[in-house]
Amino acid sequence: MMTLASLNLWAIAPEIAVASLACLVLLVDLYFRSARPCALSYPLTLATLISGALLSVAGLFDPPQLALNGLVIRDGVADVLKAGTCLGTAGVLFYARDYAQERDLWRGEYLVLSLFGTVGMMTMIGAAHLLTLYVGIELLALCLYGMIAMQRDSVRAAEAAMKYFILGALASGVLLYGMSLLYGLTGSLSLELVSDASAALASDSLPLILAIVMIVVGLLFKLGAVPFHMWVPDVYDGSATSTTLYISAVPKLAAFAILLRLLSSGLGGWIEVWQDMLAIAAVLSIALGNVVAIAQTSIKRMLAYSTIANMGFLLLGFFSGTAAGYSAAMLYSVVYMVTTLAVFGIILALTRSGFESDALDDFRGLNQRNPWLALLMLIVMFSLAGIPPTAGFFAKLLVLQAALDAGFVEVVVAAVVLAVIGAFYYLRVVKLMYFDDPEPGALKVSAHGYRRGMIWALSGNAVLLLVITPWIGQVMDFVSASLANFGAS
Amino acid sequence: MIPLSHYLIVGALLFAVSVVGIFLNRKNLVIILMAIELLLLAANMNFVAFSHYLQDLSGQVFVFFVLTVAAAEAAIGLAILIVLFRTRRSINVQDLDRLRG
Amino acid sequence: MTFLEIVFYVFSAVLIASSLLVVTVRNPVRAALFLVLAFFSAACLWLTLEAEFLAITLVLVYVGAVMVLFLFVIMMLDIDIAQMRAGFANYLPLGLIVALVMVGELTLVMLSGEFGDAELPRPVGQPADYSNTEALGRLVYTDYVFAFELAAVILLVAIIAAISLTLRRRPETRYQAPEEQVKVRKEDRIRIVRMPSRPGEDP
Amino acid sequence: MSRELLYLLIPLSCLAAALLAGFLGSRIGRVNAHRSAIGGVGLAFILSCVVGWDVFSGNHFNGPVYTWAVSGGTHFEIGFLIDPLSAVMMVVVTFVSLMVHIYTIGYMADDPGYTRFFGYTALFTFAMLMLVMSNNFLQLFFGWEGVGLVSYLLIGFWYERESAIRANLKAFLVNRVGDFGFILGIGAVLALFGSLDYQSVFDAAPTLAGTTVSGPFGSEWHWMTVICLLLFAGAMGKSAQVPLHVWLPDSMEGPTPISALIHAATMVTAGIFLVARMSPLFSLSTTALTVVLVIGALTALLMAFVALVQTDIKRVVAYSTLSQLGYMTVALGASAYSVAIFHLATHAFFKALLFLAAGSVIIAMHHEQDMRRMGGLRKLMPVTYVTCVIGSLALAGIPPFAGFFSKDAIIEAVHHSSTPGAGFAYVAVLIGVVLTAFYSFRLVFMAFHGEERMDAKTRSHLHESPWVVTVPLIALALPSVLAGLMLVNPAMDGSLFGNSVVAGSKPEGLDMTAVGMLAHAPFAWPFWLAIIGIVAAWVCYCLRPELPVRAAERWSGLYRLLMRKYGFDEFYQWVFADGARGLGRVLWEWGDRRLIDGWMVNGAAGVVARTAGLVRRIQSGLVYHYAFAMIIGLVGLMSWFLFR
Amino acid sequence: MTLLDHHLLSVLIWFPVVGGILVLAAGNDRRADTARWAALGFSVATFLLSIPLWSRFDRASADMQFVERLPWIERFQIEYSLGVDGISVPLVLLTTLLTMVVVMAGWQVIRDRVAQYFAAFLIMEGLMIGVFCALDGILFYLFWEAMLIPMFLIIGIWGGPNRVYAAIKFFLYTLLGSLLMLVALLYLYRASGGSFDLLAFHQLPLAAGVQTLVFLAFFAAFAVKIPMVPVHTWLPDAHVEAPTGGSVILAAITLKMGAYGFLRLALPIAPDAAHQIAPIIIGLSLLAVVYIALVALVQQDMKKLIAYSSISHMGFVTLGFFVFETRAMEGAVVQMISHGFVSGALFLCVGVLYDRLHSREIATYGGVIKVMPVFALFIVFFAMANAGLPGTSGFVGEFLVILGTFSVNGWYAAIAALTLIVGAAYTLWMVKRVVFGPIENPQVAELKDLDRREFAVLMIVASGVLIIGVWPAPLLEVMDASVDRLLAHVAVSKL
Repeated sequence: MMTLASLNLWAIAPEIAVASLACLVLLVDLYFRSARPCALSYPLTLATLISGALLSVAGLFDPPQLALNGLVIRDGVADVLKAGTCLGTAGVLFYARDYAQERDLWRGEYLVLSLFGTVGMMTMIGAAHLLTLYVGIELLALCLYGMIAMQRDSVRAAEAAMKYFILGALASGVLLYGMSLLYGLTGSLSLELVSDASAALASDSLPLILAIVMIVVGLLFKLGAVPFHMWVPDVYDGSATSTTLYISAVPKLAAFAILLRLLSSGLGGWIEVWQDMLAIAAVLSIALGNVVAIAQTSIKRMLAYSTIANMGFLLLGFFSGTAAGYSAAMLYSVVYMVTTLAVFGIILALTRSGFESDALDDFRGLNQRNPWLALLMLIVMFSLAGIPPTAGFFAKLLVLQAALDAGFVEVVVAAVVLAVIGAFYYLRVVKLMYFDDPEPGALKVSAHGYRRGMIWALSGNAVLLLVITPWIGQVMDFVSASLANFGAS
Repeated sequence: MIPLSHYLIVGALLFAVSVVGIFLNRKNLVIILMAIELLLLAANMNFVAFSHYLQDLSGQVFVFFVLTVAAAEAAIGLAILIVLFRTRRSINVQDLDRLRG
Repeated sequence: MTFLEIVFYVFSAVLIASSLLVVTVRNPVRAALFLVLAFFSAACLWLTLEAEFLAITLVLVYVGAVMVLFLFVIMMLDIDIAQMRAGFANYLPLGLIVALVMVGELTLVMLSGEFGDAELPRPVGQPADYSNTEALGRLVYTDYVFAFELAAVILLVAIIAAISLTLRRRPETRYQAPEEQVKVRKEDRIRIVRMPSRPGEDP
Repeated sequence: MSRELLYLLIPLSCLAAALLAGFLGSRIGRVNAHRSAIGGVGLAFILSCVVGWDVFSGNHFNGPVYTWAVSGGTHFEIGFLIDPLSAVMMVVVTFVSLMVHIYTIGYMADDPGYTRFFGYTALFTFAMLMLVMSNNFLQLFFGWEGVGLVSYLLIGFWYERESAIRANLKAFLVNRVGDFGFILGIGAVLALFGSLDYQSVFDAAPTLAGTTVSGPFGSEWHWMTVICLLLFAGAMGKSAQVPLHVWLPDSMEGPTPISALIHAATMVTAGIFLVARMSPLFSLSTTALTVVLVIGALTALLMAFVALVQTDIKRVVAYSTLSQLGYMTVALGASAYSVAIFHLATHAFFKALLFLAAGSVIIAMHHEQDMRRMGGLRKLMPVTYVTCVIGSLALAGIPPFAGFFSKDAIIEAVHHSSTPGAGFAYVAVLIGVVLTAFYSFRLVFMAFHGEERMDAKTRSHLHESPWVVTVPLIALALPSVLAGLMLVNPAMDGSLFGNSVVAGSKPEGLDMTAVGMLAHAPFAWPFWLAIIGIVAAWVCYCLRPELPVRAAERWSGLYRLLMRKYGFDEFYQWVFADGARGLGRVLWEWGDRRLIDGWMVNGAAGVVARTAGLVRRIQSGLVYHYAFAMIIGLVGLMSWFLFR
Repeated sequence: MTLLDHHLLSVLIWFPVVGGILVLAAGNDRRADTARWAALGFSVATFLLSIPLWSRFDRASADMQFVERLPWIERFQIEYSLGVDGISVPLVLLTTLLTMVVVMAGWQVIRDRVAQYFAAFLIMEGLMIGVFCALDGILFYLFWEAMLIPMFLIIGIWGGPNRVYAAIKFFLYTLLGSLLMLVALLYLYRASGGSFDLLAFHQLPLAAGVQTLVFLAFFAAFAVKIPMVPVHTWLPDAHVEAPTGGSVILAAITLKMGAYGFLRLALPIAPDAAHQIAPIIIGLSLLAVVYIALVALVQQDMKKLIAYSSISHMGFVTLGFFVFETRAMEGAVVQMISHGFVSGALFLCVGVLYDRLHSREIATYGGVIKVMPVFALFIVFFAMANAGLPGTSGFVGEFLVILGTFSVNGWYAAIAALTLIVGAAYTLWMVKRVVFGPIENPQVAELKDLDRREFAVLMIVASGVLIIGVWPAPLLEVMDASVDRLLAHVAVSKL
């Protein structure tokens, strides 16, 4: 008999909080209008996200528990990633405010969609059931489509939204088809049961292999891994920078989570099959991302390709299928999110109203215009390139370590060589900022009146990547601890 | 009697047709949106078939939700289509090429 | 061949054919109508699988709502069909090969022996008092209540997004604002200005 | 005063003088600079005499000063070996150096680099003393390179002259070729003996004499031969033996005192000293001795011929130096080490004398060095003339001048030598005697006799040089006359050098005395050959001045060959200098720039960039392309994993 | 002071880094003088702090000294562990000394973004010291790579016209090599059962094939850094384009990191592979000595010439390592130190000229001695040191390497000794064309001789060159025990 207690609602307290407060934001925004847009709903949104984060970590390191009739699981990794998602979204909105205001994007719907997107991500993170997983994915995707297209007078945004929509729907269709096969083979939608049932299948079960292929394709699309990456550059490029920030930074955590849930919890017994697929995708992603990024002139596009390459590295950690590999990939996704927040935050800070700072050339001579921002960007770029002593290095280190432990020496060597190619375009940004002189007409950036808090936040964000180094061991411990016995109830 | 595999083959054909519709179509975005509906239908077909043969209703529940999602998706897709048409005055797939490289 | 089989094969053929037509016809209105046909056939197929509720839902939701929406948009956008005469992509052969490979592989997998009658025989029908709708309802409101709530959220999101994307206040069009008109007070309309009665005298 | 301190003081006084004059020269002024330099070198000379006297009283010394380094168990030390050989060298070096210092006051009086010059010369004396006083190979090499450095600096003393700085570079590099062998020789010594100390090496040499090493093509080499040949390569460089002689004539670009000091009397004889010092090793290798002998003979003969046609007064002396160095080398090859050192000592005196005399003429002529513009200087510069004749007589080997004894001893030694190749060497040195006499007196006759060929302006200023110039001339003329007489007996009976040189197979018939040699002279070939040479010179340059011109026309091919010095310079320039640069250019252009940078580095970068541009085109912006890519990916994965 | 007693190495690493950050905080060029003095203060203080390292070092012991161990990333047994032996001590001192010199050398020359310039050098100093002290694989790698960042900026910001190409080439070249090293380190971590302790790696038994792969990975990193033929082409570009200070540090210390890596990592970890591959490396070293010397001969740019000369000299270092002979190896280490002084000094000399005429072309000059006699004295002295003249530090290393090599193989020694000729040829030919000869360029006639700052800078370096040349015993004494132990370790097969 189902009771409210047996639903174990506390496990989804963050989702409940964010979703219900999102509705509140919607109402507040509708009925309390003021001179400044979102004067009330913006703080409320931040409060929502922070409360979501706090609720997520409230029961941190409690034993894992299934909730809501097995649709949802609450474990360490879910707590940490949900908190990260909430905080990441909060960071995105914090950085995005001025930019979005100047572009008439700063509307209640935008905030509400980002909040519901967060709910979608949290659902993905906590999914213990194919249905929750699917619904979460779709919730996030629909919010993102809406957010991108919300810049209604932009041709590029509309195009980006349409492309994302078509390809996203295709990918989720493939994923769904794969799920249907999985359901047919195992007779269950619960990941736990799927795991048990699939392990019992013959090792040459063609339908299962087909299901795995389709599921992996769907997941790789969400990650933006080659060859399912085509949406990434166009969507990054076409969206308003604030939306790009949201798309590029936060969903990576959820993407990691669904990888973990589906492949590790659900199909852990079939690692031999998906391991190779992920390895191929990893190498291809690193190669294509790093190579094509070189040819870009827009920093957003360049970062899009950089994302593709970085997701390749994330997969590199993941496909080893070991606890160390998962924690490496998780650390990678967290570090990547923090780094991306910083880099897009800087781009947003540099953007003046009516003027997009998305061409690489806009960074020319930044060191002379604003040395502090240039230094922050420098740290971030070297972190992305994985040069010590930044956090990006340690993330890459663990990932390579995991892949090496899994015996993929050739893959690691290839990744390393390609990383050198990749370093080139990060260096090019540094080169533009430090070695080139600013264009004669370029303003001193400090003249642009962005908020003081923005600079502080950006500084903290970027410098964190550097000063975390002595404590990086504790961060790793924390990540691994959160991953301990994930999925087990 | 009809074996399960026949239903599945129907689903597979539907899947293939819709996929082909997405990538071979270079005319109309609306038709691509329709192809997406067919794609979801293909998956639903599988779910319903499995649900029946396994005598397990959860497959049907899944389809129920997929239908919901598909409806929502269609709504948003068409909204985007309208936005696109307003800015571009065209829903020709080939015109959708400002972002590239 | 039993009645069920006839139904199955006929509607399968209709389904595949109409779906093929959906993606091949030039006129989007016709495509939409073929889509309706496809959904209808699918609903019939689902009836053979004893999924009555879903079959009805499919017809109601898709044929009744989604397709109407599609048609509405197609009509509203007033697309010049003549302009859309360009044919398929010039990599059609390659595309077809890929498609055929895919179809072949999928069929092969489906026939690979795990979904045959021997492995998964067709179950006998449900008793007459069995209500598919009720059974589904029980599940949806109990086991799947969380998903149900999320589906609600998804629909909300769709509403918000669709409205905020398509609803436009054109600055050039003038609207009446009745609520403002009703709320108007004399202070808003009349300003009483004190004027000196004679030049030089303070008001 | 303890002996060690005394020994230490000798080089250090020179070093101190060098630092004082060199670094502080501009502060303390010209006079103080030369005073300090002369004071330092003079002190060194006096102390050297004291040491020499002490040594000949039987007090030898061999001990370290400090440990330079310890590596791999090998102790590298700086130390002194004071024995008759080094004592003789010290006295000769410091004496000639002192004379040159004094002479310089006059010679360089007007030069802006006056103090610098004294710094250099004093530094040179220091380095040369370190070289001769060394008790180990390391310090020997130190001194060896030190004198090379100063030589480099002094040849290029007039740094604005292109020819001077070209010459000094050439000198350094050619010397480096020798050093190449030398340092490998040291390496070989260390490899074989495990020590660089003379004493331990010499002690161990006889027992290790039979050790062999395999060379290329399966040949077997005696270690001793390898070591000796490598060391001799160093000696060839420094002592300008064919084919490494090319730097010495060019080094005449340096100021004349330097030519006297470094390129005649002391530094160039370092090679001779080296071989003599290494006599315990050389005596164990007949092959090495043969090489030494033949090289020496070739040098003596070939360079004497070249001297015949030179018109630059200094170059004549320079080629004569080369020829005489050949003589000394021949003596070494004949195992007559003490004779070689004997000739080294006498040659130091009279060759320094000749150079300084030539320098005196050059000052008087206002830096005109071409003998064809001289003549008749006899009356105008009597002191210079007389000393020059003395020097020439000594050089030609006319009894009883110093050169006679030493050279005759060499000829006798070769005559009696059993070293293979001695026959050839004997003929060579005999021919050399004629040539030596001829060219030395050709110089005398052309410069001092005959008509005055200089222009009127120069003529009007011609006068004898000041005392600071003539005094050293006289001071050097004395030993040029007497040194032979005084030293021949101890040199011949072995008492001079005692056991500091080892004559492995001492030629017979060398038990000569001064009186015996003088008595024997009129009945021997060399004496008459020398007379023939002098007479011929007189005929050609006083009696019938047109004869040489006619001869040159008659044998124009030979004449051109000699004028070109056999083409060594051109050959080296073409093969080594141009060849190395050409090779370098090719390697740089093709190796570094095109192959590595162009193809590999930038090529790889270019490939990446082109790939990027290409792959970028796949991102066509068309959504159905994107979808197609995804489907290709899907079908690809399906096909692979379903059927693998 | 307990901080200095027990954490001397940490102080040496972090003091300049913190100093650099503080200097950076001096901000814009209005406060340039503050930045200059602060930088000088920090660099001198670091140098003074490094002196106890020399004086308190126990020369009899081959063990790591001044050891510090702190847990860092406990999960992976990555430790913050530092220590020095006789090989690293001289290198640390060289670093502190030359950073001081470089700070002085950049005093007036750098007018643009002064604080950033000095900060970069100070930070780099700390990182370089870190490389020489790190005993943990990851820590080593961290310092190794982090050092690239300031160097990249130094070349790129204050460099010559082609600086961007040079900086990026430098960065990518080295990055490629060092990432392969990282893979090797990760492999060793696994092989050692979960530790990054370098000293533990030394004891690790490895199979022959594994050793070869590990060695090659290390080789990729170190050969690029040293650099060895044929991966040397970044160096001439980087040197030519870098500002004087950058060239000095690059030549004097950065290159040594590669050589140091061989001693600390490649040789002891994979001794059998080292022996096996030694002939190839010796071949490359000899190729460097001869080939590069010939290439140097035809350079028209002074800095390029010195850069090539550096490669050639570093060939001696690798030669000395891979003949596995005590004298040769000690000679090679001395050569490292000496080359630090000599090439640094030569770059400083070129910098002196460049500051005046803004040309590095040899053809621009000629007859400099006439107007700059003191400078000429210095440059001739350093040129002689570069040519390996006895009495200068340049001789000691070459001499010991040749001697040591000869006892192993005479032919190797013979080819190596060719440097006596070619090395002298390119160095002196440059001197001839720059320093001597008539003044043909009227601008040269206007040149001013060294000022007191430049004199002091060159004097410090010259003293170093001379002291090591005349009395290298103390230097050799410091490293003797460590080199002996290393060779003994390498001699024992791990198979």
